[in-house]
Amino acid sequence: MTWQLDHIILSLVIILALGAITVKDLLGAAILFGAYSFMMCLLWAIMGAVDVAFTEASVGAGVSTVFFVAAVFRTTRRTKD
Amino acid sequence: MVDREKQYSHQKQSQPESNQSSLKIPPTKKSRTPFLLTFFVAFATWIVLSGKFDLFHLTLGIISCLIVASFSGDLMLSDTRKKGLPYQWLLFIQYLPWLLYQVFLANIHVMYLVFHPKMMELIDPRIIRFKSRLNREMSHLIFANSITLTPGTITVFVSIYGDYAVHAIDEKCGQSLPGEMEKRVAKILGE
Amino acid sequence: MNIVSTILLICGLLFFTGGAVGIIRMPDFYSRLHPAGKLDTMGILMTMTAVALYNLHDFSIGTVLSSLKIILIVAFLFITSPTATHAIVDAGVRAGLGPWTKEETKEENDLAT
Amino acid sequence: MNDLVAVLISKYNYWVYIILMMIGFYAIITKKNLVKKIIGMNIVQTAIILFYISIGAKKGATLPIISHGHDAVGHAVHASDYINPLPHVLMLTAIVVAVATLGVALALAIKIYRQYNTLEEDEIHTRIREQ
Amino acid sequence: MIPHILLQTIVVPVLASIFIFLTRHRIGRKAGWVAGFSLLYTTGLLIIASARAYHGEVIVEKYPFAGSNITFDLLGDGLSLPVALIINILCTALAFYSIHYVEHRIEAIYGEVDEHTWLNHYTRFFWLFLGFPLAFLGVCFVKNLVAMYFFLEVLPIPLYFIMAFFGYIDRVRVAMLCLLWAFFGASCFLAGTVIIYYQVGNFNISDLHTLAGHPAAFWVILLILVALLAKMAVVPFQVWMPWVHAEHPTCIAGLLAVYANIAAYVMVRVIVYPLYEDFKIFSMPLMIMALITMVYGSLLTLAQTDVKRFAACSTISQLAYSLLGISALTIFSVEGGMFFFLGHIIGKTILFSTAGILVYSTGIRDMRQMGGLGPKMPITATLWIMGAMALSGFPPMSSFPAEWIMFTGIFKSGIQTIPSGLIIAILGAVAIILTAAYTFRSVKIIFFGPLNLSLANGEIKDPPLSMSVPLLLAGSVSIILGVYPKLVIKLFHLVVGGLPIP
Amino acid sequence: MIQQLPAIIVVFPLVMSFFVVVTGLWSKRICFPLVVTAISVCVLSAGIILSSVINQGPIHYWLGGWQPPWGIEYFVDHLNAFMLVAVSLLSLLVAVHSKRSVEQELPEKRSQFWSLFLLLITGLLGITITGDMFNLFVLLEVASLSGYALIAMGQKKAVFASFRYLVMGTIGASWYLLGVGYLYIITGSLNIANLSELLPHMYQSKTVLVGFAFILVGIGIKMALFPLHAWLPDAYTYAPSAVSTTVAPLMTKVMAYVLIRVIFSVFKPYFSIEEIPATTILAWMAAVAIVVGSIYAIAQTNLKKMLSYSVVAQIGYIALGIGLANRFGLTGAVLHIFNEIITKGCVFAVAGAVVYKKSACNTRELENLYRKMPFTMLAFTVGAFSMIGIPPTLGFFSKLYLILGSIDAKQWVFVGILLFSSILNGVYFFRIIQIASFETPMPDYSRGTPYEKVPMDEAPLSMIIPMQIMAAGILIAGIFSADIVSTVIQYVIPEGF
Amino acid sequence: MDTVFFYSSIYLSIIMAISLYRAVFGPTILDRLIGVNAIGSKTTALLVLIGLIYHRVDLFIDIALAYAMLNFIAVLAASRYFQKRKGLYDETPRD
Amino acid sequence: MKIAGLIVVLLCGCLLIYGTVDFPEWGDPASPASTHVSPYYIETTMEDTSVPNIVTAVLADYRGYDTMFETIVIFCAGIACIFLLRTYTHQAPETRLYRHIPTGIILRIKKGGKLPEDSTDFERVDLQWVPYDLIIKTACRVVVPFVQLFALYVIAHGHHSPGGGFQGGVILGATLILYAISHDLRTTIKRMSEKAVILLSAAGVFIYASTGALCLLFGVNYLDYSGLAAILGVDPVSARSHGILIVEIGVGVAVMAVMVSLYYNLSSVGKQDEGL
Repeated sequence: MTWQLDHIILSLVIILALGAITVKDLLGAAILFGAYSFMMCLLWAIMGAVDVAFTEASVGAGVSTVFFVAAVFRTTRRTKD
Repeated sequence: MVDREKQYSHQKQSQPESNQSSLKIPPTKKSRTPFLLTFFVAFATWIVLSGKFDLFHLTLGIISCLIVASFSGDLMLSDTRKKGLPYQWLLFIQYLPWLLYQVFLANIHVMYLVFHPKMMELIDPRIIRFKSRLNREMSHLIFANSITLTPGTITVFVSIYGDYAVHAIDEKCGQSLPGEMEKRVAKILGE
Repeated sequence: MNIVSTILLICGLLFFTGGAVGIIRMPDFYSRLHPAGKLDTMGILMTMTAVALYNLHDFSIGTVLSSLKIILIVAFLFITSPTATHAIVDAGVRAGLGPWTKEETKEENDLAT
Repeated sequence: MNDLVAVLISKYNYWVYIILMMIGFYAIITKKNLVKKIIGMNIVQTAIILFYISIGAKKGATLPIISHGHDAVGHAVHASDYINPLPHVLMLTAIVVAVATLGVALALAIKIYRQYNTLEEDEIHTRIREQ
Repeated sequence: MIPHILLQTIVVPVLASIFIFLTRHRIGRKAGWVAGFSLLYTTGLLIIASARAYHGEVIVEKYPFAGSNITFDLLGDGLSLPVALIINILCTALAFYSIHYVEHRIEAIYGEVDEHTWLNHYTRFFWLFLGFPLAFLGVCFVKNLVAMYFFLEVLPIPLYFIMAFFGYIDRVRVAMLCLLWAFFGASCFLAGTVIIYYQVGNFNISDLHTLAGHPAAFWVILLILVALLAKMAVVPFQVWMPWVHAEHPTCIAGLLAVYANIAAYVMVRVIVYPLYEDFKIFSMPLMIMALITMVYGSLLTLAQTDVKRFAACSTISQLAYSLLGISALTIFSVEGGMFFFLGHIIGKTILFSTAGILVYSTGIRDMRQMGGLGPKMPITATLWIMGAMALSGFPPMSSFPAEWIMFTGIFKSGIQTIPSGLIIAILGAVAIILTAAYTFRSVKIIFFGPLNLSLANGEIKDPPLSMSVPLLLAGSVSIILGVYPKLVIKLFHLVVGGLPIP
Repeated sequence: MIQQLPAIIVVFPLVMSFFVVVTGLWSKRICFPLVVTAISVCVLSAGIILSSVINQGPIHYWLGGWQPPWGIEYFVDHLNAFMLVAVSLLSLLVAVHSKRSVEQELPEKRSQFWSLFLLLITGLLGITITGDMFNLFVLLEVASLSGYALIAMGQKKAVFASFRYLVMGTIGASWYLLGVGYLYIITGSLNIANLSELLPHMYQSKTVLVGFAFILVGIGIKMALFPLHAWLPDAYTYAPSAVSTTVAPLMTKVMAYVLIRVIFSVFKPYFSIEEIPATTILAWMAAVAIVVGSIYAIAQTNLKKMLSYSVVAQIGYIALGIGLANRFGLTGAVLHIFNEIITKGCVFAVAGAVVYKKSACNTRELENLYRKMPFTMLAFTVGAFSMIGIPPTLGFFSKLYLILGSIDAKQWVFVGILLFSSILNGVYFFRIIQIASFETPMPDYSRGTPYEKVPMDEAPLSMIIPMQIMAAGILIAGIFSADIVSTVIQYVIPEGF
Repeated sequence: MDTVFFYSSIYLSIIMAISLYRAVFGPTILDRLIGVNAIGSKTTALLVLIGLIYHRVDLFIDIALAYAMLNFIAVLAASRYFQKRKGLYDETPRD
Repeated sequence: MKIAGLIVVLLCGCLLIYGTVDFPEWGDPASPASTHVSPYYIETTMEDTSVPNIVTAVLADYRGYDTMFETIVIFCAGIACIFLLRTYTHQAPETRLYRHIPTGIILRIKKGGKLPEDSTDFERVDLQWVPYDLIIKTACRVVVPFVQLFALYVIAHGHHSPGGGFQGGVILGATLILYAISHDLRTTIKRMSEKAVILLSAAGVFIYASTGALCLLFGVNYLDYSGLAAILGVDPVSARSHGILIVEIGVGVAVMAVMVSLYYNLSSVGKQDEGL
């Protein structure tokens, strides 16, 4: 029954993935990557993998974005592609 | 080699000459109250979270609450004065419906703006500055967050001395500040 | 009960819609924060209340506790959401983003004409 | 034609995982920026996770947490009622591995930036050659 | 009876080498004597073994090594023992000869050095030198192809180091060149070995005959022949030889001839003896190649003015005689080829070492600058003439009967395949004249005629006894064999005579 | 306790690695003894496991007491046990060898270094012993992650090299995981033994084919098979010498072991050989790897870089042996894995000693090394001989088997390539020996250049002894190679060969 | 009632797509941040709704709660970047 | 380069699509993955371990060994990050900023200058110091304890609801990161020192590994928690359940410590001085 929702989220995931790799700013890429993990988390939840969703929520939303931002903070935001 | 310079100019601007009371740092005293308070609040939260009342889980809960209380007991309630705590909570709960009402109003207003076809003409963003007489961290927090939640205003900057900069979406929204809300917040924390 | 929660839910969705449309339509960063910060919070409040109420339809300690947990989410969001909004605004100010005001556009229009 | 559409719809997850995989892989190959590469790497990893979770899906089944809990021990549990938990377990591990790799990769990126003052691969190459 | 007689001949040089290496700072100049006497001991052992073989005994010793497939069994029969004996005698002679020569070389290369370094260099020569008898005897005695491959691989290594440490100007590069050719040869040999293993099931040379008539035998022979021809510097593979011979120190020049020529022994042992039927196809091409090499080498030699290059190029032509003999594939020619190989290495050793003496005494290498040295250096002149005679097959040196027997065989086979075989035989015989020409031309240039003015200052005299005596003894061995060729021929006949070839 | 050894061999170094980190907070001096203890226990248990496997047949160990398809199984047969011994023994030697160089290169981070080192060893041992496809992936990541970190702490260029390694390695691991997923979706099992029972019914399936391909490519990246080797040379060259001594011999070789497992244990040989020409492709790729690796190695001026390219070439040998897919070829491959472990350990240890003394190992530092560091170079000479394949070193025998395998497969090109590459190996190893024996360009002393006396400047004893042991091991293993084949490797050959 | 929840969740996901516009195309990073923050809050609601669809809402509340908490951290971290590096488009040189 | 990359990627995609053709239907209950191994887990988890959350049971018990190494991977990343980035500088400190709290005046003390005495009037601030942000700081102070409690709840209730050691550990670590973001890194390090972080990460993994090793002592296989029944004083099934909890706690501690350590090092480039 949930496949429509599934498909919408999957499409959003693709958009976010493309956005994350094309955006010309590393901080933006990091933030979009965070959003990408939100979507992934939702996707797992929809597919019934609650534990995975939980992990993705805590990791993707919490620490990995922070790590990215910290790394970008300590390096540079500039990117050529 | 000591090179004195004042670095952050806006820091200097927002620094009032008159406010002498805050020049003294209150001495930190070791008190057991924050620990106990945190413990009980935490345990209440645990009960809500856990939903299991067998001995095993309750023991786990107590251990967890002890850990939290000992590790970060001084965080939540660092400047709590002993007197009248329950009363403050009561006042806070009293404050909530009013806040919710305000929030609701604010949202209706913003909704109106958002969906209005001529939105660009209706809105008139501006930054309002005013000074508040609150001087406790917690009350600043409550006040600032309430401002953010209520009609068309967002707290942009708060200094520890109570200078507020608020972004308002149109002229009307900013007029009521600090106004009633400040009074109510002050009342909660007994200022 | 179902009806109440359905209505609340629809209201919440309405607020969400407002927030989404708002961040698209608003002219600048600061004004975008108004719908994003407020309407979403309100939307969450509404939907969560709806869910909490719906959850109580077979009444037991377990469902009450889960409803309480849902309320806990709301309470939590009421602290964090404005703080996050404030943090973003603060970042904008420090990044040197000037707020959009009507005068600017007017001047631009004058210059254009 | 209908069959094709049916296949496209029913295996939508798999197609999406392939697309994600390709996106991530493309990022790794062509992007010059190291952080972009890391992001691509993570996208590949999540794509694989998506693939595994899709394996575990089971129509008409519920979450892999037995609902009656401690109270009903003799209660029969039917395998068809619950989603296959094994891929979830595997993917928990995979996510953790991804995070660990991310941490090390970012640490390396920072170290590279300290050394060459850039994150672009081609600039790093020229700086290495200059040394 | 002496136990493990063959193993001793291999192990004793190794032990001596290790002994010299370990005591290199104490033993000093005595290193050469240690090396020499250890080799003298093994020569004695080999003489005893040869005597036993002469009486028809076949000495077999079995030693386990690297599992059941690859053993370290040793075989002393009529073919291997005389070869080993002569090679060992030469090694012994050269060891004694080197005692003085190396001193001279070190001084020439490194100049004045302190005691410690000098000792290091001096002893290094000897402990590396002892690798040669080890490898040569190993090649001679082993019964197993892998072990043979091992010793063939070991051979270039001491050569490489000695050349790189004690050679002439371009030594390091040339040493590498030599090594690479050696590896190339060894690889081909290994390829052949592996095919043999694949077909036969083990590496024993004694089981090789099972391969006879098998189509794989062709490839085996081809691969091994390529390996051996590369070692022998037959025409398409001769590139390295003049270079190498020009650069290495003279004291191992004789061994270099052995190094190239031992391939003849391996050829007889591995190809001709077990696989003569399949070898027949190769007979004619090989003879032609040998002829070309002969002529080419001779002409090349005639053009040389450098003493050392002269010797080197002559080696190319001389090696081809053995090849011609073996590839003619009659009993006489094979035996004669092997015998010639022995005579040639003795002659070459004498000639080279004498060239070394000349360089040692006069300090020049160009023959044209010499001349009239005969009266000043009578012993040296004797030695040179002896070597020249040995090379060009004059009686009473051993080469004479060897060539005689060999050409008997070659003509025998030539008659069977008129006209091509006969033409080759005749041409081969004629080519001897070329040899005589270049050798005696050198005698004339160096020792007779007017004395070169730059050398007339009286300092030039015969070398010390330790250099000349070993060479004289080696020459006398050649003479003995020339007078009593039966000593060797009988031994060879014990093995080769069993072949069903004409 | 004996039957618990398969667990202990992995867990003991693991637990020790925690202790190393913790004790490192207070005293850095205790770390090293702890490491040596841990690995010694591994060596001991590996030895006992090997003897037990030889005497009593394969060991099955159920972790957590759960039966194989459901729980994780440790499965130890001859091949595993042999690899365990090789890996643990070499890591012990390397640990002793690296003590001083770690103190020199990373004085302040010793405890972390040793901890990561132990984790690396744990990962490698675990990969070797495990019988579960997914568990293998996790262990692979443990080994890889510690490897990335360790490599990055080398010279200046090491960080970027390590980053490239990380990216490539992660792709490799991901593809391996993907391949495992493809097998899982079609069989529902992750256990190697169970998979090999279930898979034959599905050999026609495209899913199995693609899964197989992805697993192969994933492992190929990790083991640096020719077109996928780009990460290897830089990473191994610029790594700290202690690390390159560990990683270069072990990492790629353990992955080669995994390749053998996948091709011959997870899939039945007839699938890999007949259903799809996987082994043929592998063999041709390997042949190219041998030639290209050797040629690149010739072009190098840095000893470690040369050795790294040599790793690429040698991996080609192993892959060729696997790709030949016959009795001799596989024997040669396994023997060559062992040879590579011990020989590469030896030569990289030499490079480590040189770096320890001279702080680099370019051509300039190698000059006159035979006089400066005779013992070190003795070990190098033996190692070089083994690489070239001069009997009686082990390298000769493994190559012999490989050539036999090529002949068996009627692949004359491979025979040619093997022999030709021997010459190439000879070229680059003897070039090093040449440089180390004589200075280049050689001064002509006779023209009055004063002879320069070179004093002996040998590496410390803790480095020499392991190197000598490895060198002796090369010779001893070579001489007893037939015993190794008859007691261990012949059981590895799958049926039908 | 399930249908209501289901369609509301689909509606919510479509709204998320709208917010996504800001996140992907937002002219400045801060606009992206707003977009992502908005997506975050909607995700929280969506998670609970999914829980209702599965009839196991108690399990999903935990996730939603964790989500609400951690989304906050991500936004704070990102905005913190601007508080320290005061440049929206280009960076100030590091000292 | 881009086109070559695209071609490689497309080839790879085609291969993947080719492999997908033979996949079982999505969500098919009769697919091999759903019928071969997993039914055993679903049907016997309650009898074997009395843990309703099958994922937790499989994670920590049936495939507990995987999970142990998963924790090791995290531990490894933490150590690797310290190893890579941590700089131990014993030299004189570089330029530092001190703020006189009562007046708000900031002193810049250059390299070699005399530092203020350890008085309560001065506080050290970051070089890129931002004025005291009251709201964020206070809000985080309020939030952190609750989040921590929630994290502990997640660890403790991994048996019954989604979550477990890893998720709880991450959230717990995130609270400290939150604290570091809202205040500054030094304050956090004062609360939780680097030594403590390393110690905890090692301790967490050690709890896991030693629980397994403890089982060895009772004569059962590694990680077979039923062997713990003797010391826990319960039946083997509950022993498994408790064993899972112990293990999860270990995972949580380790993950928390590693996350914090990663943040410390990444945000301060190993100086552990000034963070994000």
